[in-house]
Amino acid sequence: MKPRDVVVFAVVTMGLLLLPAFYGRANYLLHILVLSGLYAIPAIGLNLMLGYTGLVSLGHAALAGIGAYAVALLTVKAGLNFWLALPLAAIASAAVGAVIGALCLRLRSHFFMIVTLAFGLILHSVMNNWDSVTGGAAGFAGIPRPDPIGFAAFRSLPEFYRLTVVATAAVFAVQALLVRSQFGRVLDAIRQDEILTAFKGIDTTAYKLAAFAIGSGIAGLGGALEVSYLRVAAPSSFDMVESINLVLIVVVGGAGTLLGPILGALVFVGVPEYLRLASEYRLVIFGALLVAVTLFARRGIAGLFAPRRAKTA
Amino acid sequence: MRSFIAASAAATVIAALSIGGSPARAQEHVTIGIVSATTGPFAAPGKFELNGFNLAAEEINGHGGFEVGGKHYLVDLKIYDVHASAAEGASAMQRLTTVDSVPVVLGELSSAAAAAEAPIAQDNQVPLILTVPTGPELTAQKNPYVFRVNANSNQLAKSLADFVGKQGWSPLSFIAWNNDAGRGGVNGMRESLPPNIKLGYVGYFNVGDVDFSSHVTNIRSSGAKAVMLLMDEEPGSLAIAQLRAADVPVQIIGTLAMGSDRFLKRLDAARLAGMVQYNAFPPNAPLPRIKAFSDRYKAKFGEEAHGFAAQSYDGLFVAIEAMKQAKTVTDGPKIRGALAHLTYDGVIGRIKFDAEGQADPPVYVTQWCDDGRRRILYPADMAAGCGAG
Amino acid sequence: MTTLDIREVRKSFGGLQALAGCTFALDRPGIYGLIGPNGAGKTTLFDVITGRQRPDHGHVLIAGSERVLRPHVLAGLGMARTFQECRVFPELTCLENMLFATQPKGLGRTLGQAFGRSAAHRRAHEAEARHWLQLATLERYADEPASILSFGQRRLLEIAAALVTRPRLLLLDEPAAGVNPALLAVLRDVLVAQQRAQPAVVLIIEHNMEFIMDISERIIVMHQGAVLEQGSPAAIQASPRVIEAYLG
Amino acid sequence: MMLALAEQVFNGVMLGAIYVLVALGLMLVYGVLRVLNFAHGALVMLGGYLCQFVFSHVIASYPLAIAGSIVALLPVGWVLERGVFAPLRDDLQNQVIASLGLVLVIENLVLVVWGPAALQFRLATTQVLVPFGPLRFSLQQFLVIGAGLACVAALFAFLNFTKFGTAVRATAQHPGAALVVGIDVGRVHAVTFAIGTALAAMAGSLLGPLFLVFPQMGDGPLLKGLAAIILGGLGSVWGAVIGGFAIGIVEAVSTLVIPTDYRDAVAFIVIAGVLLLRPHGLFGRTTRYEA
Repeated sequence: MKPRDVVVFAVVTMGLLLLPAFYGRANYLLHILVLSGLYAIPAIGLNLMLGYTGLVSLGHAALAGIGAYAVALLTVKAGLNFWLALPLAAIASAAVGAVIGALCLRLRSHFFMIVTLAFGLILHSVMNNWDSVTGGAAGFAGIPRPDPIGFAAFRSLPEFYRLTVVATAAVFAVQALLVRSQFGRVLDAIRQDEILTAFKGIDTTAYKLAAFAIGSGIAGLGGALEVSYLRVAAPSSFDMVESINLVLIVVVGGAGTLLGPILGALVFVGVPEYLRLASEYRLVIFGALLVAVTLFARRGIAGLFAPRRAKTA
Repeated sequence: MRSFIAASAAATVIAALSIGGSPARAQEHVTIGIVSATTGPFAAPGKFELNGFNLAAEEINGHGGFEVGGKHYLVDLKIYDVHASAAEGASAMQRLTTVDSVPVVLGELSSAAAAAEAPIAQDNQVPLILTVPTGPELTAQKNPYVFRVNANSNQLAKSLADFVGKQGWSPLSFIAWNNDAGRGGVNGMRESLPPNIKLGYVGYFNVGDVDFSSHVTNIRSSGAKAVMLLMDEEPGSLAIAQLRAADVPVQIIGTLAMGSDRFLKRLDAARLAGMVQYNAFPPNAPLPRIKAFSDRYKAKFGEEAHGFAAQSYDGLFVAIEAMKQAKTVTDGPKIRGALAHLTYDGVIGRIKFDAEGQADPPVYVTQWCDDGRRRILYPADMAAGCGAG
Repeated sequence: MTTLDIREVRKSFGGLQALAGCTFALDRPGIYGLIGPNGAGKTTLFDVITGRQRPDHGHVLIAGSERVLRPHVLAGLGMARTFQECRVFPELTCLENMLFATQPKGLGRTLGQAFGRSAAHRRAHEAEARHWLQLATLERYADEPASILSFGQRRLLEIAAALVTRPRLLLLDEPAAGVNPALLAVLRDVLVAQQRAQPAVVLIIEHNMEFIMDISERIIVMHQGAVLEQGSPAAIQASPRVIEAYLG
Repeated sequence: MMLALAEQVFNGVMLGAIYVLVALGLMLVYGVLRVLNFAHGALVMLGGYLCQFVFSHVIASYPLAIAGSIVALLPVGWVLERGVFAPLRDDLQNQVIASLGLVLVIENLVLVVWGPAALQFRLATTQVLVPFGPLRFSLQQFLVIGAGLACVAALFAFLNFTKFGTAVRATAQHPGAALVVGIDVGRVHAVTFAIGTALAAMAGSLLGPLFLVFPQMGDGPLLKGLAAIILGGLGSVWGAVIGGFAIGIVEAVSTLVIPTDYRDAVAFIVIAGVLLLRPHGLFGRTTRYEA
């Protein structure tokens, strides 16, 4: 980790934390930033899998959903403190992710994609159909904002905004540490040539499983924070469309780059806002934009700034 | 496919409105927030909801707006598309209550989205008046800023179960959307069915599914006496067509989306004959308030009035009434206070919110006659012959 | 403990018998050439040794160990290999390619390091890696991504990267294929230097007779799924059975 | 019970025929271009709208309407391949993203042009009922099956007995080699994609009258079509056919024993199960080390 990067990271984080002070009551801006953060966190988890290990999962949102419903049940039904429920939620997602990963990892490319999609669909069905536990399709309402810690409260929008900034920054830091370590280099090697990596003496299955579990755990964290922010857990927030959205966020932002997921999330939340007045043409424009990114910015938005080494062979 | 985040302003609609009926003399404007769907799978029901709001706004402005504290105000609608998504609902609500700083927000179609909007309404002290979503939980959150004009699925179920019980249609089977409306309906009925009615086969399908053959087969072999279709107009027309084609001898029970002339156009009198459906308001009922509304609606949109439109139409008038009584077009808490106590006679009936903000409008049951007209069967005191439904 | 011990290995696909009781053992370090006409079973044998195929019958022992071996375990036993299609990490620099296998491999270890101070393995092996790159005439590409190399250069990089791990057993699958004469000479020097620096059992499948005869000290000829002849290049070239096998 | 089972199997076959129809185009495009085209469902939908438009505004002849819809979509397919998928060759991730972007563009353009309300498409063939034991199916449903099988046969004949078809198969098996023997791979890809689009138009034109024409009409069939070709092992015509029918039958029969709100889950549990046992689908070949 270059010291310069660390300084930039710290400055940006501080700046974002101070934002509410400058913007008196621009609540809406804060809300948009919170949503971006809440999409960026699971996207970072997916980036570890998709961007660095080459595992394109189409069921990632469902794993965020595990964390979301875990925190909902633990806080509302079991009356647990949010800060106890949060890690448990992340662990639950990681565990489910590990199980699904163990089942899927022997599959390649499109087969892997469709089976992750299948598991996502199955998990979503459970969230939507198990009325007595999940509240069913109408959603699990009445989820509280995080409990205060000492003087720090998280109920109001500016307060939750600060929490989101810290959480996103923390997850981003974890990503950076993982990616720039030997662990990350191995994942990257697996993406480039799994067989060669294996003959270099690396248990690729174990590494892919670890990537899947960590990515899922991070997703669960994001899902838990999201429902605590929205104060309702709705199955539709964790369905196939949302899983696909996460893939779009990562790839548009720049798969396999540290900043990709965050840039992608900002674009995803921001651009539709900006296009608001284009009314029904909004989604047409957005779709065209996606196609344009794939054609003219193969490595995503982040790739425009820091192009990775030529990809051939 | 549903979109990603945030909601889209239907600029066109707003434009249409401001042209609407704004008289020459300069006047104050008050902007009312609307959350609905103009794209995605919920765009179709969303259109009816918006028709209701637009018609109401046009009439109010046509009469020179409404008066509060000696000032005349014209109504502008700020309409955001939330595609029945919780996150997008939150975004729209957040924007309406801060950037657009509207005094009150109306509408919504999805219970999940509404559940995400409700807490923001409370945070920013802006009343949220729901006009379509039926999830009972929404008005059970002890949230003083949430009101619902339409009957929730439990209220609908109570009246309907009462009716079905009187008819003795047992066993009663279902084909229902696997979403909040469909599941809520089935669960509501399950709880309120009288002992003489047994629950039969329950077939769920996803929004967008069009093939009901396996449900139809199972309903026939289960020997169901009646089947309740908890879905919207479009899948409804398919389900009925497939039930009739398979010649399954069951009594069909539909939703308010299936008691209209436009639904008749989708099928035909022969296949609809005998079918019953609940309705928020029967467009041809021999009541002046209903007649008047139905005529105005037909005049503007060239088709028979829709229940969602009626509920939303009343919703906007309720909001205006509350502002008048609160003597403010800005102070959320005051308007909220007025809403809690007001009584308003709308086209769907008397609207008075209980302690939880839930109104209790009458629920009608109408039936298709052989000639493609409808009659009112329930409530008994409203019963009227063919052509009245 | 014998480095590579192949006993009575049989393998057939459907009706066709690819290996019909193949037996030989390699213990003394040195360069061994594995030749034979097409369909002799060379590639199947390679697949069996590298764990891609399971033998129907017989035993393959690597460093005395016989289990259904997964690639990373084989590597752990001191086996390194190259691929017919030539595999290097295209997005890593040549130096990174060289150093990759020298880095810690255990999941627990690397994960732990991610959040602790990462130890300086790199420098430990960098000198040696650069030495091999120089022999392979690739030193000026040390910090260039492997994807820019020509096929022949990539082949050299692949072999050099395999050598850095100081394998006991090195399997080369047609190393000379598609490599121009100049680079072929370099390849030869690299292998010879390797034998001097860190003697190991090197088994080479090759069709380029000139190259294989020149570099190998011992040749194993396969025919119809079994070993037909073993011996010095001279002896093999003189053997009538071998000549007949190739002509027939 | 036996009777109910038999009935559900028939329902499943009818349902499966629809999936097969959608799967064929997907399979062809995947088999040759190695592209999983998520926009195929949107093209099916567009085909349905175009057919309905021609039928109700241009000429009230169903066959001509289908032809019209196909002719209208062929160039669309060509343009999409040349403009979007050709530049993205061998870039799995970006191909998927691009096709998802196209879904947004197409579905929302249709929404703008035709509005959200579902269109009805009344045909004599949908009114005529054919009794089938206790079941009755509309003529249209048999038309779907017939057309599906016809497409399979046509595709099979095209691939095996025409010069261009040979080129297509060669390209599918080994693009490099195809290039060497002088096949214009680019052209083969464009034509193949156009044919795939034509199949989508065909599917939409047949499904529209059977049910309704609406913006999301392609989403469900796309998902099941994808599942079908994956289940069938990707890139084999028969795999797609059997995969499609298998999914349809599983879905229908499952309603006898499993709560119907888990219907989709059931279909996908089966797919997941099959792939976990046979990682390359029912008819895909298995090798251990390909990346």
